[in-house]
Amino acid sequence: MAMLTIAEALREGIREEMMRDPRVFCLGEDIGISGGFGGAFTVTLGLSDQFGHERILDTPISEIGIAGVAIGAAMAGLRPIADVQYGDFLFCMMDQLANQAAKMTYMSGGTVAVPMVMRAPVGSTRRGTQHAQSLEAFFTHVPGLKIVAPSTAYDAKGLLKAAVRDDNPVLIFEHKLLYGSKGARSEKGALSPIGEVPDEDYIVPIGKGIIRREGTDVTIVGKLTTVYMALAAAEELAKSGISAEVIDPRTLVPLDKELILSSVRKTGRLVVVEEDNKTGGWAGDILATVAEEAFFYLDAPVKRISAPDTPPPFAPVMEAYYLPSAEKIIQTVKSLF
Amino acid sequence: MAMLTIAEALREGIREEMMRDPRVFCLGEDIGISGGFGGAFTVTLGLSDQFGHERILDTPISEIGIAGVAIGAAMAGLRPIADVQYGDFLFCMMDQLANQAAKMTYMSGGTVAVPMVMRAPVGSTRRGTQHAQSLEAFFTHVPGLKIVAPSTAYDAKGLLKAAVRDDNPVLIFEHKLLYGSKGARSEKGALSPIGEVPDEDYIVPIGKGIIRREGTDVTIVGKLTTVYMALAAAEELAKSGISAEVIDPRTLVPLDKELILSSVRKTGRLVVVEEDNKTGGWAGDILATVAEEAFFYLDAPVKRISAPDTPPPFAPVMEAYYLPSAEKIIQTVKSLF
Amino acid sequence: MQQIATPVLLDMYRRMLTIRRFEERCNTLFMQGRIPSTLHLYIGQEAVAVGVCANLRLSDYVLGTHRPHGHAIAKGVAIRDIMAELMAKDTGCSRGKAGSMHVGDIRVGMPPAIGIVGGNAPIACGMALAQKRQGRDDVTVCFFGDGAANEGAVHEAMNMASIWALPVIFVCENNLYGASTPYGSVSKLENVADRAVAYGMRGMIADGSDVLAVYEAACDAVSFSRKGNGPVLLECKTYRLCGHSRSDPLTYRTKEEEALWRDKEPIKRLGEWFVAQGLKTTADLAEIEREVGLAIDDAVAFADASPYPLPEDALKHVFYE
Amino acid sequence: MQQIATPVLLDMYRRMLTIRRFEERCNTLFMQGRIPSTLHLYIGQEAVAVGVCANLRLSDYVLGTHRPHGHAIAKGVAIRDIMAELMAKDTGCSRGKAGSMHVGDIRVGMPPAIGIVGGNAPIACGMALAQKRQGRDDVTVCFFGDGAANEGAVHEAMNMASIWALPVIFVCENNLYGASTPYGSVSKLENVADRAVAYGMRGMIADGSDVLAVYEAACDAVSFSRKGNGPVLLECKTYRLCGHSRSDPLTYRTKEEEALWRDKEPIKRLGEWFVAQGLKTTADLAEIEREVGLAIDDAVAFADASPYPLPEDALKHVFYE
Ligand SMILES: Cc1ncc(C[n+]2csc(CCOP(=O)(O)OP(=O)(O)O)c2C)c(N)n1
Ligand SMILES: Cc1ncc(C[n+]2csc(CCOP(=O)(O)OP(=O)(O)O)c2C)c(N)n1
Ligand SMILES: [Mg+2]
Ligand SMILES: [Mg+2]
Repeated sequence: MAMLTIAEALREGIREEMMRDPRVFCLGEDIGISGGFGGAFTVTLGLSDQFGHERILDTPISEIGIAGVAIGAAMAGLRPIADVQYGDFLFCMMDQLANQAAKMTYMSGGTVAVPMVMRAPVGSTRRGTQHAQSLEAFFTHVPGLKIVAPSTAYDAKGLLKAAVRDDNPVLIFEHKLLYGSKGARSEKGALSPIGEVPDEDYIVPIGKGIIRREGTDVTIVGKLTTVYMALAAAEELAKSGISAEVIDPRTLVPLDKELILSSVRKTGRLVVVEEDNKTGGWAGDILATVAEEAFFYLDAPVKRISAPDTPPPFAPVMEAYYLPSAEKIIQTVKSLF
Repeated sequence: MAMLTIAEALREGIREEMMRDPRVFCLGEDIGISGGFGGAFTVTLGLSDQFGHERILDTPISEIGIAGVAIGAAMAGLRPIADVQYGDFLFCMMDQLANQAAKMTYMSGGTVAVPMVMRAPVGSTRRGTQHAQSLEAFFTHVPGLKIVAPSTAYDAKGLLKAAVRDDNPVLIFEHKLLYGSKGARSEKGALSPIGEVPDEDYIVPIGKGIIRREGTDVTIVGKLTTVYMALAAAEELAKSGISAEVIDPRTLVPLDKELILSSVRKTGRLVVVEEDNKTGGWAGDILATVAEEAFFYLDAPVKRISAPDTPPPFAPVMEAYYLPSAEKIIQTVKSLF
Repeated sequence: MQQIATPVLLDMYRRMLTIRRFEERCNTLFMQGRIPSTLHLYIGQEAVAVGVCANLRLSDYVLGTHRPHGHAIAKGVAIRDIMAELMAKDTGCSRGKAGSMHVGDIRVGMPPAIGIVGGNAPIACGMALAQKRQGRDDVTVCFFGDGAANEGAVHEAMNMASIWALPVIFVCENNLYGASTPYGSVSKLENVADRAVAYGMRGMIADGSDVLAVYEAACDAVSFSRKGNGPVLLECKTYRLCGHSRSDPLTYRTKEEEALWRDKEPIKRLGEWFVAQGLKTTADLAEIEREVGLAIDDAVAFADASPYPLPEDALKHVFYE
Repeated sequence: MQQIATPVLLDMYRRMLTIRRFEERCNTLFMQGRIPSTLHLYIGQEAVAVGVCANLRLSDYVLGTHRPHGHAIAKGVAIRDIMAELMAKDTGCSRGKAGSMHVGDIRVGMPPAIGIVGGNAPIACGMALAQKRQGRDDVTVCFFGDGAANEGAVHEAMNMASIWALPVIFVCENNLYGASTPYGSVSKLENVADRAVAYGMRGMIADGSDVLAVYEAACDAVSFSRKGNGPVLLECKTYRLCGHSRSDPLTYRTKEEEALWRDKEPIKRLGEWFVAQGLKTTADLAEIEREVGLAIDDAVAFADASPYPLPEDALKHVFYE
């Protein structure tokens, strides 16, 4: 067992998969340059020393190209792990992901596999509108893509390895404040989800959520940073006699729906927390599913805590207003009793 | 009063706005070529004869460029109406729309306006995966964009005119089966929503929905083609003694939430119908809003009728399975009683 | 020209004719409502796909466009499977899931064609990268149109192919129009191939109405790329002797222009050359014509006899299993 | 060189120095935690923005990049407003909504800079189209980097500008790196300007460390475009004498390379030229230095004294009213 940050856990996951399978390679901007950053958040730092610049492939600033090369390489027998410096740039490659990667297997009548991974950092960290968005909802809405969002080092490594071994395109959404990147690349306001990661090979199966804290009175669903906010809120709520169950789906597509539904059937209340904009967000979709499928178990309205419908603001004072928090969760949960 | 198809109503709307305001112009692929198609669905047919090729501007096949030119022209004082041949190609210009157009006013602290219109045909019409998608949900999730989806000729013209006069980026989603395009460009399976359109100037205000049929037992919300399915279902349901209220929001952002909520407060039941994929779709978001804000009025689970989570299939037999229908609405509504 | 072996010449003739007759039949079936949706026919451009693909192996890849029947037939996708797909049958090459714009068969090196103009170019780079990494001396051919040349995706792809010396042959089928839009109105360059210099890439131009010229240029380009010298941009000047899609009235082109190109259309041209060279008689050609007709009858019969997919098959193949 | 009027020369010197000292101060404030987020500094490249913008009018437009402080100051955005924005104040040029990567002020012809690399190029075309349609003889300058040149957006934009003869000057600041990536590893062309031929566009190259050279090239390019001759691609060879962003250790470049460029850095160079030409004494230059320092003190004081936005101001300005 090693204690690793998420950035380190991802790096070890990539390293192990690359050692295990010669078809695996990485591509992206600034990921392997000698003396460079190892990607925007140090995940691939040092890997080009070990694997060389062919397998840690630095690309031009060409997002359409990066996605397309990953797709084509995957179709022809390699297993690419592509990287986009900020999730916001996924919009630049949206056609390749949504129209090509996601539909290739379908268009081929099931004969062509696209075993590629795309890693994308998300989350608001004082960089303003174009470097702060949460992109998950745009992609959970694209059939043919699998989507994971690890919130711990254990899950990050395990999901990454599962993603590399999956025969389908998998997007990994990583949160900038969770990397635990060190030194020059560390982020202000970052959480430090350093955690135990086994030395032996393991995967976290895609499609399996986890109960992070058991409870009986309300189900709180979070992802990435909001899992931690939910846990903090649950701790606080316990003091007021409210027992909150905290669920981290870990995989967004395919969703471990049963885990959420059975929790709500028990607690009768649901709050979903995310830092994305409210309208059309992922949280709303969970609300809808529960209101459709567990309606008669509900004792109170389902609730979402999301960012308001504005671009992510830059000024910290506005950003704090924009983002969810343990405080907001506590208030919302209390309003349900 | 003239009886017009939606394609004609849009064309008249564009014509009138261009006559009224010299800043208005159109751009897109194959929209104005002499002897050409007048856009993929004839909406701009003949307009270049009247306004010339500068104001009906044919572009290269460069979707990023089309969006960017519309944005820049709008910022500098023109009022562009841009056209994308199939909504599916919006993915190619997603960065320009989601990162630039939508955020420009915000990034400028409210000083820069982007009065542009982007028209996009959506809907599954036997063209398979890459020419059949419904893109609404991807854009309702982008703060800073206004989104309209007209289902009648009256609304099409009125919303288009309102969009042109709005100081913000407005996306108009038009359904291929609703255009009523004639001759060579007509669509198999098309509905014919020919309707009365006033000759005098009018607009349909952005943000105002409409009750297409009044009812007391269940609220059915649809958009574009599914409004017609909902009306057909309501007709049928009436025979079984179920009185359905059919709502057509017309504008998706900003949503006329109160219209839906007050209907559900009255009927106690909600069914939302769209032809987009279920997970992360627009329908789910309406369900969530109602389950959050009108929970105590609900007598039954809220329900959505959407396409399953697959790309749009080509074969008509699979496409029919994929799409919603009056039949599916009737079944779902009946299951709520 | 003489250095092209006679069987190769004959095969090219037969394939061009197969594409032509196949598509003529498609058009009829479409008019009869037996092919749903829309069709982008390749009539007039046959020499390009055929002349290029005659230089390819099974393990080479071809990326097609929204107008892919010719690419598919040239690369060896079975016409039965294509016809069944167009007729929305379960035996179609995409099992009825994708239709005309996405025909292909990965078993013969052609993945589903891409309907997003220019969207296939970056994918071609990825496939070529894999070929290179796997130590195969295979190549990937990416077909695209004069219109597609102005897509950002194509720019990014050409640059990547060039800096990494990928074995991609970008074959631009310059048929003078992107839908109704004349090439000259959307580019200031006389030749699309002139863009090659912007990537430090080799550019070539061939007469796309002359299958022998295409064959020779492609032979050169393919062997250049196969040897590890990097990508080539090969522009073929051609013309579509049919509408862009469905019932295009073609009122944006002049009859004179059409007549000009009809005169040099590739199939008749090669047939006449055969006769002139004494390689084949008109009777021989008529026999090929007959055989091709039979093959197409067979494809239609196969498609006709095939079952439709089940409605709920829509749910299958979203993910690879 | 002599034909550039002395006041223009002096103004360029003062502006370059303002950019330099402004950014040095930014760096300090960032280290002190008074500027949140990240910063992309322009140190070393001042001659480019200043030499180009000295040819512009208020009604011309400038589109900046993720590294926009220099573009903004050169185009005339008030340093008070920029500093207030960086310090996340309500008086900032974006009212604290956008930060360093998006500074601008539409009142002086610079909309918010675009943080998406290459994303500003198509927008520049749209602004230039409007200028042309409105019958103004104004131009739009689009700054972009050597790295951005490989974005699809830039390709589409250059082609459109060229076919429509739009008054856009695409100014490529080739500082040899895109973040840590050397230009030579992502392009096979020696010069980005060589891509101009791919669009039938005029291409030019200038020494980006020499503000007089930039000025002259830009003067030519701007008047060419102003006269309705269409776009120009002007590449300026330059170097960033600072990290890419935040605390970049710069371990991907050699000290020798840095020293080489430090030797020819534009501000000292112009200062020395002034003295050599007898236009200014070192005392004169020290006085300018002092004045610039005061202006920056004033900007910081202004920003410091300014209020933060209210938390709920986050909800404002999503739509234009
Ligand atoms: C990204 C994208 N934009 C637009 C279209 C619509 N479209 C289909 S074919 C076509 C014309 C393509 O022209 P060209 O590349 O020259 O190929 P050709 O049709 O002449 O074979 C257009 C605009 C599309 N399919 N994809
Ligand atoms: C579309 C996009 N991709 C990647 C980035 C991340 N990024 C920011 S600056 C930069 C390097 C840009 O290089 P260049 O264009 O040469 O400009 P320079 O930084 O050298 O001024 C990168 C990769 C981005 N902001 N936008
Ligand atoms: Mg063409
Ligand atoms: Mg650079």
